[in-house]
Amino acid sequence: MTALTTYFNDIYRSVSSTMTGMRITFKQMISPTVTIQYPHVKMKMPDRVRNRLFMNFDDCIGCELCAKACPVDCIDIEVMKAPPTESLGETSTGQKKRIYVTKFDIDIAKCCYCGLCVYPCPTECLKMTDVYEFSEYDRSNLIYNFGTMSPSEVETAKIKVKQYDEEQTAKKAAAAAQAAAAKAAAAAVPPTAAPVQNAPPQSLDSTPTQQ
Amino acid sequence: MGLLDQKFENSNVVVTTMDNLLNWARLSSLWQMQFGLACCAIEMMAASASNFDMMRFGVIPRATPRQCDVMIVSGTVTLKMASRIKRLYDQMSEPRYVISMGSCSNCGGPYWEHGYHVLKGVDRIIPVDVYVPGCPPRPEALIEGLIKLQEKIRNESMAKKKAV
Amino acid sequence: MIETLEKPKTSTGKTLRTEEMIVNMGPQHPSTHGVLRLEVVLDGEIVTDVIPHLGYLHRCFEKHCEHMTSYQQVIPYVDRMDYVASMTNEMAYVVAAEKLLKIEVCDRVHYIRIIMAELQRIASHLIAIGTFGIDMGAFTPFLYYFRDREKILELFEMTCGARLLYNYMWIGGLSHDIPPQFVEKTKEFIVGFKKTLQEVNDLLNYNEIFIKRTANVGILPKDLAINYACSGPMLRGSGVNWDLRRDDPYTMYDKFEWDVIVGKGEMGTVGDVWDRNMVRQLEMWESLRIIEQAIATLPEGDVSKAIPKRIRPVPGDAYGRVEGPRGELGVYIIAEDSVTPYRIKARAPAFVNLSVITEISKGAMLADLVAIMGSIDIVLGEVDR
Amino acid sequence: MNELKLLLENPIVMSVLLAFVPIVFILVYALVTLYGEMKVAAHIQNRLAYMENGWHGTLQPFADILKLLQKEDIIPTAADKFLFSLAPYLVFVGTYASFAVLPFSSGFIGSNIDLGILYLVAASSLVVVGLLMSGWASNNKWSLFGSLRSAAQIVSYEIPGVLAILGVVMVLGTMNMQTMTQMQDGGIQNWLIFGGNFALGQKLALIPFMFILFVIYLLSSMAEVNRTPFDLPEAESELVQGYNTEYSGMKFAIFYLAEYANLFLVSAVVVILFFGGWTSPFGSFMGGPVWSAFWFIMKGMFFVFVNIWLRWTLPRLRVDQLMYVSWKVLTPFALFCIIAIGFIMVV
Repeated sequence: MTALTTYFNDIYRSVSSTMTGMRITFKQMISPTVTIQYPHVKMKMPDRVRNRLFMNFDDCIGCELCAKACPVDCIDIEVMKAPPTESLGETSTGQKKRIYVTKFDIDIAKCCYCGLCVYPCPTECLKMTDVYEFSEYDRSNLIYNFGTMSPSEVETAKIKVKQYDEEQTAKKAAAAAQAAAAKAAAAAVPPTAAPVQNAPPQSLDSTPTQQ
Repeated sequence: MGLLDQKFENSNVVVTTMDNLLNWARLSSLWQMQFGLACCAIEMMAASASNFDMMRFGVIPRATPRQCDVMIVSGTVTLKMASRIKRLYDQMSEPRYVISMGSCSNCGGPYWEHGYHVLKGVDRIIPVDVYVPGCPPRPEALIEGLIKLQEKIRNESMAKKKAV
Repeated sequence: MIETLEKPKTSTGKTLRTEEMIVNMGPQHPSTHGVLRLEVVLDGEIVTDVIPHLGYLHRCFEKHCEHMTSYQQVIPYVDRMDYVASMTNEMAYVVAAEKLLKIEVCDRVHYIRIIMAELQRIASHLIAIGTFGIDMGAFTPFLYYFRDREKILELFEMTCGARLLYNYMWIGGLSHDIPPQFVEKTKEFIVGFKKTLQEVNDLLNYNEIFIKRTANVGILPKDLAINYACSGPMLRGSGVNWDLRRDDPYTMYDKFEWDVIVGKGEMGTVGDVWDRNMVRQLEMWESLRIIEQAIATLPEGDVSKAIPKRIRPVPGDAYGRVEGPRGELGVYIIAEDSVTPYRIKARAPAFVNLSVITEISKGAMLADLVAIMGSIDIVLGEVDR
Repeated sequence: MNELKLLLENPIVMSVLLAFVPIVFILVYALVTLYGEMKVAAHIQNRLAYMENGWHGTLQPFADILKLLQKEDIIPTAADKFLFSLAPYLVFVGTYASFAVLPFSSGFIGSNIDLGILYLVAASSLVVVGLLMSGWASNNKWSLFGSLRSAAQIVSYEIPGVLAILGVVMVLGTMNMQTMTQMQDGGIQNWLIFGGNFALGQKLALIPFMFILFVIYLLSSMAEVNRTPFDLPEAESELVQGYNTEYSGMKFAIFYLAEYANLFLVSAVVVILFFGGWTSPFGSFMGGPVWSAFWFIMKGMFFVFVNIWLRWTLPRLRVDQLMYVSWKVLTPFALFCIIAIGFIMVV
């Protein structure tokens, strides 16, 4: 191609491609828009959507599996073993609660919404909801306290646990003394073992369940 | 804050009416700084794109900090970037607002524990008006944060705050 | 490319003394695609040197992996590495981990993974071409592409609940099976998307101004691309026929029929900016072909059957690599006798591809530098990790 | 009452009053265009833009202006304060001064001087000085780049633009803009783009050249107002915001206003040169001073719309390509047209 034909060819192609472009944009201009006008119209969320964490505290048995599964450690749980004499009620799935959960905080500001905490929960009390509108003026409002125990309740629980522990140690001591005494007396009477707590599974792996 | 904020001793009818008008202008035309950091920036782009279209609220992305009203910190702020963000904030003209978008800029997010090079929350260097949680927040969540910011601006006044 | 002009002369025949100007592009600059900083030495409009400065988004990915208490927990962090293409990141990690643990997954898992990875490739290329268009001054194609990308995100959200960072592929399977409407909706998307692809092709890629801006600019010759270990569209744009999906078929890519797109230098020289952009554009058509085949022959199976209850590999190491939208994404895992990985290293294609920028942008103009940056398609999350 | 009449008859008072008419027009027009551009752009891009403030966001331009008024006015410490403050006004003055010779209707023209179009070209060149000043005074490298680019661009594109105007002046034989318009009166067939008010043979011969001149002037006018595909001075992806990077608040608003005013100005020139100015397309039907103002503004707005449409369709040119288009494409074509027109007018 000579320089002159290239020159005119370029001009022709510029004009024609501009015309094509203008045709396309004009076609789009008169076609309907796709905008969803958010505060007035809201998109329907699919079932599996993962947004704000919700925790049903009534169902929590204090196993701490969620806190262990969380990659960012945003779940802060404090637990205390309750004395077996104490009745803490049952979860909705019928599991007996045996642990005081004195604190159950989720720092939603740290959460990475991966959903890993949801799968290991044995009572399915953790759930990712479809709520996404929860921005705040103050960051401390983003730490959600799901625990329902009031400070006074925590205090009483602490006292109860302490009492029970003291009783246990006293019993143990008594048993030990008894055992020692028995040993000394060479009359073998086996001491009664302290009641064993039915500990929840403490393994680290996550057991994914199909939803 | 701005040129007129807290310059008047007493609040009267004129000041309140002017307040309403000027605040309305401010909140209706929040020009956003075109500035993305990480994952959230993609969702910020999605929020300005056709499907969500933040421009409905008068948000126009501007490339230079001088002409912006709101800075959306969208993503992980590293220590190396922190000084730059501070500088950009200083270059913005008053009145200026900051939206912290996503877990990372709220408090370090997934990187809060072992991220040796991550600033644990952009509020350590610049004042933040609204925190939008999410990792990343949906575009709607960002728009909701924007509406929250508008509510905040609506209650600003030119009158000086009285000591209580 | 423009040859450096001769220095202007005064009437006495002496060359005028001119100075080079050093400008900082970034970290906040509309066209650096994030927080890259380029130190650009300019002689007028001509770029004489470019020095990229990294580390503005170093999020300590590898450090975090060493601190996780299980292999499963690494996946959210892998997602955040290349946030534009999370699915392929997960795929790389999962392929490596399954190699390490010697887990075999069923065909359905492979098929769904391939569908997801290809959808993700399309979504990622849409951003790449869209932002490239913005760099060139054309804003409209970007929004057309984002409009259609939103439909892909809808599919993802329907499947795993998240829009951008999915945590979907797990070691040994998937977090969820695909929902019942998925196949139908994907078919619907493909029909609509083909129209947009054609439209933007006419509007942007074959626009004469766009061609003039991109053809013969930022030429990356074949040998240079290989020497710098470029991969992905960067490498294929330079005419090297190399695609891991075909040459080292992981999962089940060998079951499908598709072509590797190679830059031909249609508008200028092989390996110029236009070629790289066109490789991406055409790759989307190929991805659509793969998806169409995969959803037509989707086998039955249980997607969570092979997920181990407890991951504790025997000490050893494994390297898994996949062809991400940006190139070869490799994950290297070293395991000790523990539930925590000893070390995880990622080979980020964007980082490697970026290193070539100094070489190919010397002598270009400032506007070309922007074009070159756009054509490399960096994601800073992956460059800095 | 009598005193008021006397006052109105005073030429100085009258000219001051007349001078205010365009500024009112510019302000109203800028508000409409600010809104219109965003809406047109949005619909091209399949979205809505401006919906929340007022009915379909119609109050948005007011909010923008009120907000810009409130913004802090930053002058960088290292900037040349005097020039930095002067530049936006100079840009605006350059544009505004050109409005003086625009015949808005058959009954209204600011100043009906005989060298109207020449004056317009000269006055609008003042914009370059303002842009250069702003870029240099900002003490910002991106601004400097932007202003240098814009100076080169505007000066280069002035040449094909003026050559295109010259072609029209040769045909009409006058530089008075009111006379130019009047010569195209009498209906759509008398507009210059359709050959003007001449004998049939001459008319047919003129049409292709007039069309080429029209395209040349349209392109060079787009370059003069710095709009895509020629928006290099403020190329967002390259130079951040170009020459107005450092401007905030009201100074930036004035740049903005000047840009939009300039956009109307060049569109109006296109209308006057090729599309019959304020003349009605139906001859004397819908004529008269008021209708003619309507036609003028409508035609002007149509070309503003074409500008917007092109802006959101095309990518941006590169600097050397910009110069190529000006010097190697538009200028030779314009020269060729002028020679051809010369032959046609003589024969």
